[in-house]
Amino acid sequence: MMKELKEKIVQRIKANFADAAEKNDFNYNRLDFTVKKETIPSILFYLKDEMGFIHLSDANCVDWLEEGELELVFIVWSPKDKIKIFVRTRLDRDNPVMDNLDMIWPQLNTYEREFREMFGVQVTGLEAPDEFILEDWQGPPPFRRDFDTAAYAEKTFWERPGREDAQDVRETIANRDGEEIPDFAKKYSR
Amino acid sequence: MEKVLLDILGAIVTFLVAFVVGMTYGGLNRKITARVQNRKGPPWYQNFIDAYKLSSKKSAIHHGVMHHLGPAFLMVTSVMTLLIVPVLSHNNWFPNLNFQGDLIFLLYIMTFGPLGMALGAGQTGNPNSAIGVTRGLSMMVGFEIPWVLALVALMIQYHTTSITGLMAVQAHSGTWLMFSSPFAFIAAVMALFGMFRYSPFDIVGAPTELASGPIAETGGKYLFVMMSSGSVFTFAKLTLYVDLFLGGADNLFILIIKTFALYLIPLLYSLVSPRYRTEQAIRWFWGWPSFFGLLAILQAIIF
Amino acid sequence: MVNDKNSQKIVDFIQNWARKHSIWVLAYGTGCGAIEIPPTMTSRYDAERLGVRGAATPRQADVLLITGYLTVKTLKRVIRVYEQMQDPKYVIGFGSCTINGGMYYDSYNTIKVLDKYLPVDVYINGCMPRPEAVLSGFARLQKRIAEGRANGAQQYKDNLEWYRANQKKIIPNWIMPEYNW
Amino acid sequence: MSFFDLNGTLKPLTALKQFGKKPHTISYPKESKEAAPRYRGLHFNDLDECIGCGNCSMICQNAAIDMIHIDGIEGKKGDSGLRPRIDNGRCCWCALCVEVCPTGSLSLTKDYLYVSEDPDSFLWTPGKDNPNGKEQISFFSTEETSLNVFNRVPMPELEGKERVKSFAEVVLGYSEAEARAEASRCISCGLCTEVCPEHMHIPEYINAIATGNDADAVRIIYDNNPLPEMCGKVCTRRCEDVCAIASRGEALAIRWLKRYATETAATAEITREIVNPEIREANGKTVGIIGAGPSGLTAAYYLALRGYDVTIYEANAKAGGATMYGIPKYRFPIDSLDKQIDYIKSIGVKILFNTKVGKDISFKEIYDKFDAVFMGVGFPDAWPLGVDGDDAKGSMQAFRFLYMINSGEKVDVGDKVVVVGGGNVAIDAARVSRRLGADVTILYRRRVKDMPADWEEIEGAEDEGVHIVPQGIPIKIHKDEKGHVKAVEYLKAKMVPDERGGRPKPVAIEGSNTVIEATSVMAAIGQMGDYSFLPEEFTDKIKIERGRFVVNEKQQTGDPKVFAGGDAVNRTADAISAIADGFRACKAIDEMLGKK
Amino acid sequence: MEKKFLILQKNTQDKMREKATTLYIGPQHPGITGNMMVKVQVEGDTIVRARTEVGYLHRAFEKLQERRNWLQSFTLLCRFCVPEPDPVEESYARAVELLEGREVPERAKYIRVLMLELARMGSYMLWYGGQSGSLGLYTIGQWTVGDRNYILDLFEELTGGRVYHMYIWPGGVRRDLPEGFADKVLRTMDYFEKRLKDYDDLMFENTIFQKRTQGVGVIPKEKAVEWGVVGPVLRGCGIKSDIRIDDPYEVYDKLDFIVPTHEGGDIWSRALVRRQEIRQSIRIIRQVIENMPSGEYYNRIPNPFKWTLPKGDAYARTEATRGEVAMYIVSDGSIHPRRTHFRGAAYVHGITLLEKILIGENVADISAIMNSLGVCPPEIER
Repeated sequence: MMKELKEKIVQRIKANFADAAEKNDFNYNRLDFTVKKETIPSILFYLKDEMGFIHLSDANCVDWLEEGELELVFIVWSPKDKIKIFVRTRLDRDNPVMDNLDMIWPQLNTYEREFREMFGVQVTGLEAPDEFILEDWQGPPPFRRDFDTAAYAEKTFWERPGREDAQDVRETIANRDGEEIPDFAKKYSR
Repeated sequence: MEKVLLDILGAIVTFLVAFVVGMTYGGLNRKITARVQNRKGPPWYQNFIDAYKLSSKKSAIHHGVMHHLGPAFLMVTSVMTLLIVPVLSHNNWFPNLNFQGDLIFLLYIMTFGPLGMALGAGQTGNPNSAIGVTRGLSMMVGFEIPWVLALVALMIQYHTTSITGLMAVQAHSGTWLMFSSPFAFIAAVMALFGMFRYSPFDIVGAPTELASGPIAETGGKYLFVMMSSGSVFTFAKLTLYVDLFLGGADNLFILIIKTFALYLIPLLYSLVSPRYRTEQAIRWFWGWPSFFGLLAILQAIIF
Repeated sequence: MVNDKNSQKIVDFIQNWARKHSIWVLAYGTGCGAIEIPPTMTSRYDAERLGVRGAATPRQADVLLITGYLTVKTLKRVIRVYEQMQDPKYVIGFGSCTINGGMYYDSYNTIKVLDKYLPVDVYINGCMPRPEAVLSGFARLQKRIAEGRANGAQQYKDNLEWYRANQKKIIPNWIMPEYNW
Repeated sequence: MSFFDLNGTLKPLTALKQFGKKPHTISYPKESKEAAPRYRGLHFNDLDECIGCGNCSMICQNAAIDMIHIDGIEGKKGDSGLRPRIDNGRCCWCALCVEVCPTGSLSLTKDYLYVSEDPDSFLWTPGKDNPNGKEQISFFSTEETSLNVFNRVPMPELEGKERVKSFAEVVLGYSEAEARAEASRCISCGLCTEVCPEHMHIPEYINAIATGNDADAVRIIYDNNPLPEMCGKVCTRRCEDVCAIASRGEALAIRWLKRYATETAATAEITREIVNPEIREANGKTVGIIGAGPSGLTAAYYLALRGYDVTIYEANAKAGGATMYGIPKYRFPIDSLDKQIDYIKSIGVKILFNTKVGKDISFKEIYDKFDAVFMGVGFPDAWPLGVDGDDAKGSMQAFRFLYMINSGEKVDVGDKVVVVGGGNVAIDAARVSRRLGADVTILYRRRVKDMPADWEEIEGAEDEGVHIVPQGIPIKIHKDEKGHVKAVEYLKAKMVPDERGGRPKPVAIEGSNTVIEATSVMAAIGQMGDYSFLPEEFTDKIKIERGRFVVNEKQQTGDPKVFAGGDAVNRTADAISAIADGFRACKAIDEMLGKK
Repeated sequence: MEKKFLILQKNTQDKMREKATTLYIGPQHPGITGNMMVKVQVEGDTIVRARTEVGYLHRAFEKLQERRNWLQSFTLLCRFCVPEPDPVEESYARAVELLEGREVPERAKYIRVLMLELARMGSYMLWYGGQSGSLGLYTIGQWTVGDRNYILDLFEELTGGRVYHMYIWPGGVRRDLPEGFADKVLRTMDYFEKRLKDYDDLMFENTIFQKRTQGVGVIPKEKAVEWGVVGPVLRGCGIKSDIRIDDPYEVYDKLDFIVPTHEGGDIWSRALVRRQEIRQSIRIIRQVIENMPSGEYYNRIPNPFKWTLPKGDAYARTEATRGEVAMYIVSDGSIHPRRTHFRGAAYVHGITLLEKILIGENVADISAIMNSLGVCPPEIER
């Protein structure tokens, strides 16, 4: 039942959007489509207006630092079919630009503000105040993988002194018995 | 000369009694509220501690002369009201400055305080205060109507404009006005809700809406003055009602019983009521209370 | 009345006693700790027994409860609020994160050490501190007030420059009125 | 909304009836409700039970736990001597530290009040700051709830009946999935490295296995052990005794994991490829090594890596020493040893076989030829039983027996074998005899639990049908008319507690004489050295005491040029200690010669 | 920076209408439902423009989780939304289980439902306080928030914490039910059934309460889903939507309960829906206690230090009192999450929806509307 429904959805999407690559091997009510960035508005419009996926459950961004890409994931839900569809696309990490989509779902406005602030995604046509969550933030977009929050926190804020006498267990033992841990092994130390 | 001195001394005593009783009522209010809310609540003297603490705040900033004077206005109003209202009948210790027509004067003086307060609050620049003041004035427009109607009814019915006159009527006839002019009493009690600004008519200082409204920028000594003037005013108002409708009181004990009984009405109702919006409140006052006020006038004219 | 030392002592004693039994807490839930404030204030634990009650605005409040972590954005408001409060004023650090960052020790957006920015009177440990802990925090503050040691406002005034430097270090856009009372 | 809603005005007034009810307020601090039996309050740590593994500080996602030194707590084997200290300004009382504590010493208490004016006072050393916390413990972890995985992945083995049929390797080794699962039990505390004589980098290589980097694991293992496959099969693994997990569960199978890692490198060439050791340029210095046992091979391998020209003189036809000749092949197959010897040879170590020093070449010659000499001569001889009738035919030393079997000689043991002793050699001899088809009885002076042999070995022996007679002291070997062993007579013993606190002593019970029939008797009560190769001119410098060379901490004998290691030096007399000796000697030699 | 700020200020000033007064509700304001701000422009008492400002509680959980391993990040979860942390834990646990394919024992599922429904009740008790407090009826708040302690006591008994339970974790639940716990739950339910009558008399029967809530903060039914309205708020618009039914998890499909809806879309209907849901929760809890199977309560995870999840992503949704909350996790096969994302109902309700429906309302109702939407700022900013 569910399987047929999913198959039908896949076919319909494939017929309308040639570049949609599906992933349909979930054993629960989920479908994935990966599309080009340009297709995002039209596929979301289509899903919402034509196929009954009227509820935008979530939208978020994943930083794939190693691959130089940002992935946008939109999760839509159809109250009728009881299926959630993940629509994914990838943006160039160095120049992430996406179109404003808040005419599809007004709440996307908020998500886009967060993308802009936290991931540095530029949203063309977004009308919203510049700042969303952060205030007077001067660093890089903080949710990007290359932003090291611990280092930033250490640099910016004080830490209460008094804990300097902490010792590392492994080191203590190694010092006591004269073990020399080679450098290449150290990455496996805890 | 001695009489004047005695009067001044008596006035001070009156003030002190009013302060203590008003504060205690506040404390009892908190205690009763607590019990209805299933909790133990603060001790009955908690309000005194609060007041003393406020008065001993080391700093109290103000936003200008009017803001500085606002509490003083209130205090003056309270004291004046108190002095006009006869506290006990036939007692030298509690003199009153009543005169023919004091009832009408009272109507004016009672609005004087809030106006001064309004000027002060306006100077703070806090929009919450400004809105609170607007609301307070609007609501005054609301509850003044039944209140005035009730008083006018009494004046028409008993052909006197002085409080002592009305007290004399009661003493003479032996019935309290609340029985002889019930509609006026009902209208006046309903107006009392508005005067006390307890829920559902706490729209002026509504914390969840206006962050305590006009007094938002007031702290320390200013708040102390306002708090004590409020207590004094409470006492004065209640005594006025007792004088007008409950036949006055011969001694303090009876006065306290009567005033407290009266005080319980808005207090208990406040515990079970959410707050009205401003326009709803005004509509409420212009509804049933004014209707009863009109009835009272009708009664006064017919009888 | 002669304003000698002894009478001053008595006055202080009475004033401190009053201050101790009338603690108005500013209703500002700066962090997740705000969730244990309602139970503390309501019928089951009823902090009003001890004279602790809420105050709607900083002008009327005696105690600023820092209920947990402070983000930089909130810190700015908290400083403003603190400065609006009237002397004597007290600060209670509520929860672990006010002491040394708590579980947000590596977050880029929360401060770790509260007493660098505001003078703190009492710390309550816990995450969350239970209402009992909150009440004993108030009890400790009362003790401190009674002993006349709760003079954070004076401390703040005396070391204003130091506090300001710390505050300005993490708040880049500093637009605040001068603190002069 | 009606014109006047009477119900809506009056109904709420019923709330006023609450006025008469008793408030449910808890008048804290006058009265207080006790925290729940599971409340997560302040920490408590049983300082005696804690082994300072630091697992709590690792799981703490708030970085709230420091491991610190506390006065009065000294580190010892299996205990780092550090104890956790909680920064209560960080803690969020999630109690994950409790869930991962392997000993269960850390727990949370019902006590939660901690109010202070001093922000610096929130460092909390559980156990020290609340010595009475034990009574208040509320949130603790049991074996059931703990997040440590206490159950070892079982090692696949041959069936007991199957085993006795041949000398095939009993232990089959972990599959990849099993190894990953077993390795991922490790909490990486490193307590084990201290008791390992060689201080292998155990947490590191286990972690490498757990994360799927077998090659890295092999490289880490070869960092200080050139015979890891041997260790992976027959090591006495003292590391597993102190394993933190073992305090409440089964110790990590460190030995098996090492075995797994080294077996991923199937041949010497692949090993060479994976380890890819850095071999320094030849420095022209030479080192001579006597004995190709574990210590000698270790010294040779690491010296060769450091650019020395190393030659080993081995009396036997094969390298490996006691591991070759003393350990039965069902435990340590010969291929496996050959692979490692090949690898060591591939580094450039020269081994001269069948060259017995003192016979084929004199010690003096070696001494003069090389810049330094290392002696890893081991204990080639065994102690005889030393009871009446010891000279009977069929009475032999277990060690000799194993030597003969391992050299491929046929030994006739008859059908009833009695092995005297409780060490690994005794068990080995017993199990080998089983494979030769004999009924085997092990006679041991103390109780089974006192046996120095590995419990796995004892269990394996029992599985194979070896009969163990504990608390039996042999007093006589009966001979038949041909002078062959007929029976063994022994006395039963009772255990008498030692007054000085040592382990209980067996004391023979007079008149409890028992006789068991036997066709062979094997004594496995210890080995001894043979130092006849040393000419007299050296013996005054190279001192021998109690049958062992006297060396300093650098394995150096009285003669600065001569180093020694292995069974002939250390008392533990196991392979890993020998390897450790060899490694230490290598470093000392390098240091000595490098200076010149 | 200074300049930037001035320009910003000027721009906003330009946009302001001349007659309008700007009111800042929050962040320090007794009427706000947490640490956030609503900037409203009012003409008289009517709101003409509303802007929310959030970020006062941003702790960057999602960033912090990337630095913690899969188990460690679990402890952060309950701080996402403090009044009702369990649905967040549930979402995370289920997302991890979905990604890993880990089975959960039946008993654990029942215990989870028990937990979630208790949490729902606790959260509604707090909501009672907030909703009535925002309208000036403090007595209800004192009752319900005080009574909520009885639920918190149950939590304390079961999990060891009053507010932060950290109880539902991947693989099941952390501890089994303590002895006699079921009886205690049932007794508490009896107590609440009795008390609900009191609450009704004081709150729902109250004319003034009805006057204050009916027709206020209306969400148009036809727009509701599109605007991202979820949970009781959506049901208050007359649309039957509940993840417990639509996308059932744990054992909700085996339980008998009703999803109450109410036409109207105003504060009143939302309040009624919530009120009815408390009854349903009590019903569910009774069923759960009755049907709870015995057996395992936890499918043990491997050593947390070396616990990796397969590559991929998972998304698990849970019905909380505020509506749909969900956790999206991405794994790159390491011991740390690649990214986690928490979807809170307030993220939509508290920003776009609030800004929309506040327009045309009275300033006096801001607090009541926010409470009725279940705006929970920590959930927005995370």
